[in-house]
Amino acid sequence: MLIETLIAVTFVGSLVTFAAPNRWAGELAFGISALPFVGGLVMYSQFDGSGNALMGGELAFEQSAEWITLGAYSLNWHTGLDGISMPLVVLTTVLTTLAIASAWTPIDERQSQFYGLVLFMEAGLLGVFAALDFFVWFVFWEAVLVPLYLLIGIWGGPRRKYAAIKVFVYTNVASLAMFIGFVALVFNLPIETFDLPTVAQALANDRLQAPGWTSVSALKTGAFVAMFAGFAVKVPVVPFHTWLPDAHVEAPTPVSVLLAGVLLKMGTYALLRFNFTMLADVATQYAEVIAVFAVVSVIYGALLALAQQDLKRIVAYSSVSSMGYVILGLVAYTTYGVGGATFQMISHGLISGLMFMAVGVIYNTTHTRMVTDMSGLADRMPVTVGILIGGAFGYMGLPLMSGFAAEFFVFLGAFRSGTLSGAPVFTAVAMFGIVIVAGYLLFAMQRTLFGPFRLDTDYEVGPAPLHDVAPLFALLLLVIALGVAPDLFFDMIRDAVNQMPLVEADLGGGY
Amino acid sequence: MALYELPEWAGLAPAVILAATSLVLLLVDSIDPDSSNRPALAGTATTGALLSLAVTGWFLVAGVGDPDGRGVISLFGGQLVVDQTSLLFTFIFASVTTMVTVASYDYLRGHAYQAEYYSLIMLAATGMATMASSASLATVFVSFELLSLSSYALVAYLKDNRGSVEAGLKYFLIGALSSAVLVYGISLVYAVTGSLRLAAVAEAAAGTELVGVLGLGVLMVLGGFAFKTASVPFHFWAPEAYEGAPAPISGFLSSASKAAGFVVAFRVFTVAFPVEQFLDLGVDWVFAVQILAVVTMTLGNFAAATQNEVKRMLAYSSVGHAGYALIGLAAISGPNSDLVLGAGMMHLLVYGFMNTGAFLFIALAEYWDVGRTFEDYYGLASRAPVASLAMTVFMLSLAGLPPFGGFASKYILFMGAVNAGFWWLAAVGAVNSALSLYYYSRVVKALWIEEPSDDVAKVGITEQPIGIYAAIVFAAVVTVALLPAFGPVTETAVSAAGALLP
Amino acid sequence: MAPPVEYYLLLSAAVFCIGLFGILTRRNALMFLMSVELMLNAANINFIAFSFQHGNLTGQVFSLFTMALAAAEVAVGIGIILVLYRNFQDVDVTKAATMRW
Amino acid sequence: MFEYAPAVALLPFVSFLIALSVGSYMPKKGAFAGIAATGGSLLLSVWAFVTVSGGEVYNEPDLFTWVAAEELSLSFGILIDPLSAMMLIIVSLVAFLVHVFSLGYMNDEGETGLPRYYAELGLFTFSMLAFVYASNLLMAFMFFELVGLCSYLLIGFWFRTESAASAAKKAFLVTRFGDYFFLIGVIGVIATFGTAQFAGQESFPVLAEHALVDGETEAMTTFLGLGEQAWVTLLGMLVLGGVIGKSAQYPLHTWLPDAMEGPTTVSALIHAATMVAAGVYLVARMYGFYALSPTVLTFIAFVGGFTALFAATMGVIKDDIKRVLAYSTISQYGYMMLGLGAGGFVAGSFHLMNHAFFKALLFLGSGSVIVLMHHEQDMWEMGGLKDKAPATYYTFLAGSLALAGIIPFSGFWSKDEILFEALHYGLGNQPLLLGAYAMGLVAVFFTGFYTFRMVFLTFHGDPRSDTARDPHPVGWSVKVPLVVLGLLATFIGFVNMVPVADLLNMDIEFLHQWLDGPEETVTSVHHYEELVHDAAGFEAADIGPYLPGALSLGLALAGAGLAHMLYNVPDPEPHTEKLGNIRTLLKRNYYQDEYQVWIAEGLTLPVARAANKFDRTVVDGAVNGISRVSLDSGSRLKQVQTGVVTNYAALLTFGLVALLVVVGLYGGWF
Repeated sequence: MLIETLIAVTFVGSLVTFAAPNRWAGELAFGISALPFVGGLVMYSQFDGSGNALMGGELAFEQSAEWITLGAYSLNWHTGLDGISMPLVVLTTVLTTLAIASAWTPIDERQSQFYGLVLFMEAGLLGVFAALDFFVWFVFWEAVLVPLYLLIGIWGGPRRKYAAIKVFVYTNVASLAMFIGFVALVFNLPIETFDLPTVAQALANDRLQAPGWTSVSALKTGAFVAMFAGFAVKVPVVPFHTWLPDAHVEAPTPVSVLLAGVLLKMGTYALLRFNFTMLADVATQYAEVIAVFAVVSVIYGALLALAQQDLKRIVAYSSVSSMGYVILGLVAYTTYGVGGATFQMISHGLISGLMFMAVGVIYNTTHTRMVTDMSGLADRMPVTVGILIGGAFGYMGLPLMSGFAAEFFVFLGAFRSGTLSGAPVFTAVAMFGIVIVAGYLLFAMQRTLFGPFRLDTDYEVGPAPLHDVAPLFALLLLVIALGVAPDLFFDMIRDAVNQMPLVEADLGGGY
Repeated sequence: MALYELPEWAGLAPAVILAATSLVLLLVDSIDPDSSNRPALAGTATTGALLSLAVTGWFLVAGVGDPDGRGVISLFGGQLVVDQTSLLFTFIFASVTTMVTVASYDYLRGHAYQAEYYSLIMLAATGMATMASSASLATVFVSFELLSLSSYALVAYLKDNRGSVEAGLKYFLIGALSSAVLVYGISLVYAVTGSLRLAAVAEAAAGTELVGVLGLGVLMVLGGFAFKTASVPFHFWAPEAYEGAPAPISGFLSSASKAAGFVVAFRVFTVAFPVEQFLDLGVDWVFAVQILAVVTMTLGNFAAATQNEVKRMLAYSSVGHAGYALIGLAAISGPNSDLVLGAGMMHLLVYGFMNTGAFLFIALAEYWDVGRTFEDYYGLASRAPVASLAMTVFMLSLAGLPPFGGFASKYILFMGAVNAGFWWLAAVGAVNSALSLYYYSRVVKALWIEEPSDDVAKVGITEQPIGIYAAIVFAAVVTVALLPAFGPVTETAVSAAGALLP
Repeated sequence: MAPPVEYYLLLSAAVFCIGLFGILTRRNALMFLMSVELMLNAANINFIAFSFQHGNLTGQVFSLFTMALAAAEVAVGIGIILVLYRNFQDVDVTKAATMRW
Repeated sequence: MFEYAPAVALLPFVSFLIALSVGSYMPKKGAFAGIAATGGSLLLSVWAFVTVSGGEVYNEPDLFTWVAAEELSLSFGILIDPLSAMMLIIVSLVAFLVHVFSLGYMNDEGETGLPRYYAELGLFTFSMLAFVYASNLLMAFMFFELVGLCSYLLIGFWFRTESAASAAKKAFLVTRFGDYFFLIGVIGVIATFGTAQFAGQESFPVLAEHALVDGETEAMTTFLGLGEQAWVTLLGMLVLGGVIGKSAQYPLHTWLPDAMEGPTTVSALIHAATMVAAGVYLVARMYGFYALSPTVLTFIAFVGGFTALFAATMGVIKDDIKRVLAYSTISQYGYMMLGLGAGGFVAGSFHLMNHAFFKALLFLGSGSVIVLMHHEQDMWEMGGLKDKAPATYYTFLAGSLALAGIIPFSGFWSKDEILFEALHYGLGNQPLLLGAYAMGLVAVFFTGFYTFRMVFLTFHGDPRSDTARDPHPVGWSVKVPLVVLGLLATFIGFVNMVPVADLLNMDIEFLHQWLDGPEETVTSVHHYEELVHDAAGFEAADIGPYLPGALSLGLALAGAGLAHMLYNVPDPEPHTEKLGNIRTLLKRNYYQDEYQVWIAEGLTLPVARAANKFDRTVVDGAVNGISRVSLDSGSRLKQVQTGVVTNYAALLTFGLVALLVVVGLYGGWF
């Protein structure tokens, strides 16, 4: 029941905030978002699940109820958490709360609407990670789009309308493709429900029957492609990524934080749940192709980031790169690979959130994000810059920060993958990303933060207010905590991952 | 509420109530021709509509027409039947009528001949109700004409408004042509089968050698219905009629009248022209419907994408939605087609609310005369937040986004298509719905995102018309509530569809 | 001995096509209306003929309905044409083309 | 006592936290916290040293479990054996002295941001110490990276100057490039052996040894269809990437001279004991693994020898005192690599120790000179400081003699041993090593030359500037460290005097015995020598140590003599133009920076820009194109709605007829 309470509280809270006056909407929203935040921590502490939600593991906080009967089929409300979704729920609540705090400075008009939409989005995100029935899940999946569109469209930058409509339509097309693919799959299973665990297990037991017009393998492949394409847009995987930089650059800082921090994880989470759990055999069959997608995302994304002058664009493209690691880890089908991919979702959520917030804080004071417009900021805002440097090194995968843990797990798992032929080569190529990322982040930092102070926009630059810096600091601490003790999450993740089909728990080898 | 005490013909109560209301209004009109006692007239009409709505709801709950419940009622030698399909659609008609009459209370301020207006609406509603339960081509045609004639008049109601008149003319001319096509088709069907009762037609058609004539007739009948449902190529009247007509009437026609066309189509084509039988004969009307569906949704959505006037955009989008609903009939040749047919019905139900609501918002805009184009709507949200919120709900629901009823109905429709093996129909629908998202979001953008230009901002919103507001808010609430409460709808619709199918 | 029924079909088809031709070619609203009447009557021919053929009265009854409705249609039509004339000073149906695309 | 072992590293970490949080409120801005912490670590290290010499070797592989996966758990542990015990002392001692020196060097200059300085210094020491006694390769890599971070921060300490910022970036980036291979190596090792332990029977060198020597190939899994030997060689090469990066070996040495942008104290720390030493130390740490692959060993030796010569030649013409030292560092680490690569584990470690002391001494000395000269670093502005700052002079001289390798100073013994190792294996069955030896030998000459060129230009002759005539005095906090280090630089070499031992036939190779450990383990010298002999198959030729020793000493003296001739005059000339084109070549450092900068900015950046253009135009263009096309087709399509009702009728009829025809043909009516 805890999940339902969380979602309900957030949803009602969003309505309340929507009605609240602009003056203290921010504080109100912060207070409201603290509830799911605490709730998330409580759930984390009480988490007693084990195994994979889709493969018949023990679910935590499971809840199910009748909703719609559709002829023979029944669409039910079914929620529950396992080791994969639990961390993501925590991530969502944490980031939303911090994002709201970070919004106090930049959002100076129509606050109540803004915070209401943010909370609405949080409710949707929680639902996405908690839902275990396809239709319910899909409701939340699509519900996230609406607030995103408005948040970018209303409070965004100069090209916000273009960016908003782009992300809106692009991702919606993707969802439609995915929907048809998945539904086609389910209707050829001898089951009369869209309950994800049931579907996954039916698929795992090869109970798929081919319709007249095609074969089982063709159907599986077709569905896999449709779903992969659908989720690839959300992740985003090159070449479906072009909406991301536009959206990020135009979106206001808090929205960028949530977009990079959580919304992208929807895509990877869905990939993990649908493509890589339900259709593991297809995924392994085309492992090399997928790995190529992953590697291209990593290197190409990093190269693009290298060419940018806008700090936000840099971080945006680097997200593409980081998501490539996730795909690589997933396709490895080893505990460390898939678990590392999941851990990377969390880690990247925190770090990219940190980066976007830091850039936002700088923007609030300098009113520019162009690398060329400023230098020597470290002289004027030492604390912010210090944290920003910390985040940047986290992004570069500095040990004892979560980024390193995640990337290391992914690389280790991928290197040892038994299903991906030539895995070491793929891994080595992908790993070169860590050099490029160091390259563009160091270049950007050198130009903006160091050197003699210079600012082309004439604004008075001083230290940032506390409520801007505090969230950054909190995130930095989280990043370090997860880097020092990844088992805070990685333990439950491994437990859930090990039950996935075709995942090699042991690293094999002659010992 | 023991129903068996009532005579069988009481099953027609909804239609009868509507008819009676219209007669009462006519009476008022004849007594006091230039009565402009708006509360009384609107009140009467609304009462009638609400009453029939209540009765319909009661019947639905009580299980009238449910084969497993109180059973299907067949009246007048099988000319009329009362089953779940008829009741479900009567429910749509009654609720749309209610919203329209309530909204018209404000909209008609300062217009003459209001009694006629309301009685015409009630007559049209009566026609729809009878269409929903007509089980013979004769009753189909008569009720069809009853609806058509009154709606011609309604569209042209604003006599001094060129747009309204032009709309009426076009609607009438195309309508006359289409009804001629329809009746000629009926005559051909009669020629082959020698019967007009749907069931009998199906029997008699078996093993006829006049396949060509029969096929000709079937397709012409299809054409007649395509006119009512505003499906390509019989849709040409729709954009103009919806644009020119008074906004409440546009809503009324685009939701209720369209649904009426569909219910007739569903019943006639499932009962009188059963798929398998006619396939064996070589009359593949499903193929024709598939063509219509694809062409209709594509043309509707693509034409809507680049409109400048919100009302006309809605008109085209309504054509597009006709295409979606046609999927219900187009995928009928597949396995468990009750699902997809029922999905079509569900979509029409949800559409009845969200689309009427959208047009009523247009009515509100016309009432304030803020203008018709997207530019005129810029920044309206800051001046009329509630109405804008409702409009946003309608737009997103029409686009098929959660948490609104339109999401459920649209995706269940696609689901049904895939389930019936017509994944390509669903794919075409998907492409279109993605496009529709673009133009629906233009409205949301105009309302919430865009900054109003000065001359737009000047248009003062002086008063808040209570009637229109009530109708809009009601529609919005229902649109939202329909997602969580979709269970009953699906059950009724699917079992209704199951009952229709042989 | 009545002529074979196919002839009636052909006749009605011919009438129907004449009506259709009229609709496609005439611009005068009244002519338009008459052409529609022709098409309706084409249907009536079928009904009468095949009612005779099938030996039941359904068709004849139906043709009565058709005539009645045709009359009603004309009534409404004339009304609309009147307001058309009032607004456009013409009964040319192609004149009323302010709304398009 | 080993339960206190973690404290060795953690004390500086605590000082880091203190300096960071409350440093600005403390006297001397947190310096004392750092001094106390490093002093504590020093004491603990000594204690550890004593304990180890008492016969205990501490190998706790799992002090803190990082990931507790049942199939493969990763954890932090501590390994204190003779090697790491020795290194702990070196690091903590140098760090301690640097902290003390900083009191005079940084605090007295009214420097801002001192808390940051001391915090970073503490973090630096912490990372290095943790790296030194890391018990497995993964942990080693982690702190290796942290060391890199600290060097970045400290080199960029004066971030307000463009050059410092760019030097910091360069240092991190270049070493990152090496670490890229290192990380692949780490992952490869874990994936291959299922463990990354350095020592113990389950450690990866031992497993590899089983696989290669004893043929128990199931002890490891190879990839990409490579054989065991090849795979081990490949792994060794990959790990070596990190070493070459950190220890500034060719071709990744370019970052180190720029790193002079940092405060001189930092340079001392980086060059002597921490960052740069880390690379070579890593090779020594996993020597049991490298000893299995002759290919890698020879490669190491060659890179080392080449770098030694290469860097020494560049040091010859530098005018900035710190830069001369920088190139000398590169060259000296080349020697260590040469020694390790040539199978001289003891020689390499020996030189590592000696160098730590005399290079720290030289840098602190130069720091003192810079204080004297009011932060003037150009040697042509100095001269004649000998009498004005005797303490600095004599200590600096001791360091120089050690660096140049003049008997009996420490540098001589280790360098000589290294060259000897290379030679006698070279004459044995490894002719390739002879090449490395030759380069090393030539480098000795240059070393002697540039060292004494530096000494003479700085301290001898007449003052060549006002500041040189009237230098700024230096305090006790500067002198004390110099003296300590001076003594060490002078005498530490006596712990392993191979020729003397051979001459007197006495068993006085203390370092050798020390590193051999109390009892035979997988990390003791004896074991390594066996491996070098059996696994790598190095055969030693039987030659005496005297001739080679005399040869290298002679060359060193020759170099020193030349320097004396040219520069030990009242008013020396640059003399460099005599070199002609070579001079520009050397001034440009053989164009190494140019081509690396070109790779970064001339190659990668354009590629990135091209990719960006491609992305905006083609990839994104496709997306926008689709939307544009559909909208255009929409606006075309709606043209059928002409507004003329007769057209509608016509289209309607046409449509119906078309439908009839299609369906009719489809259904076969006609």
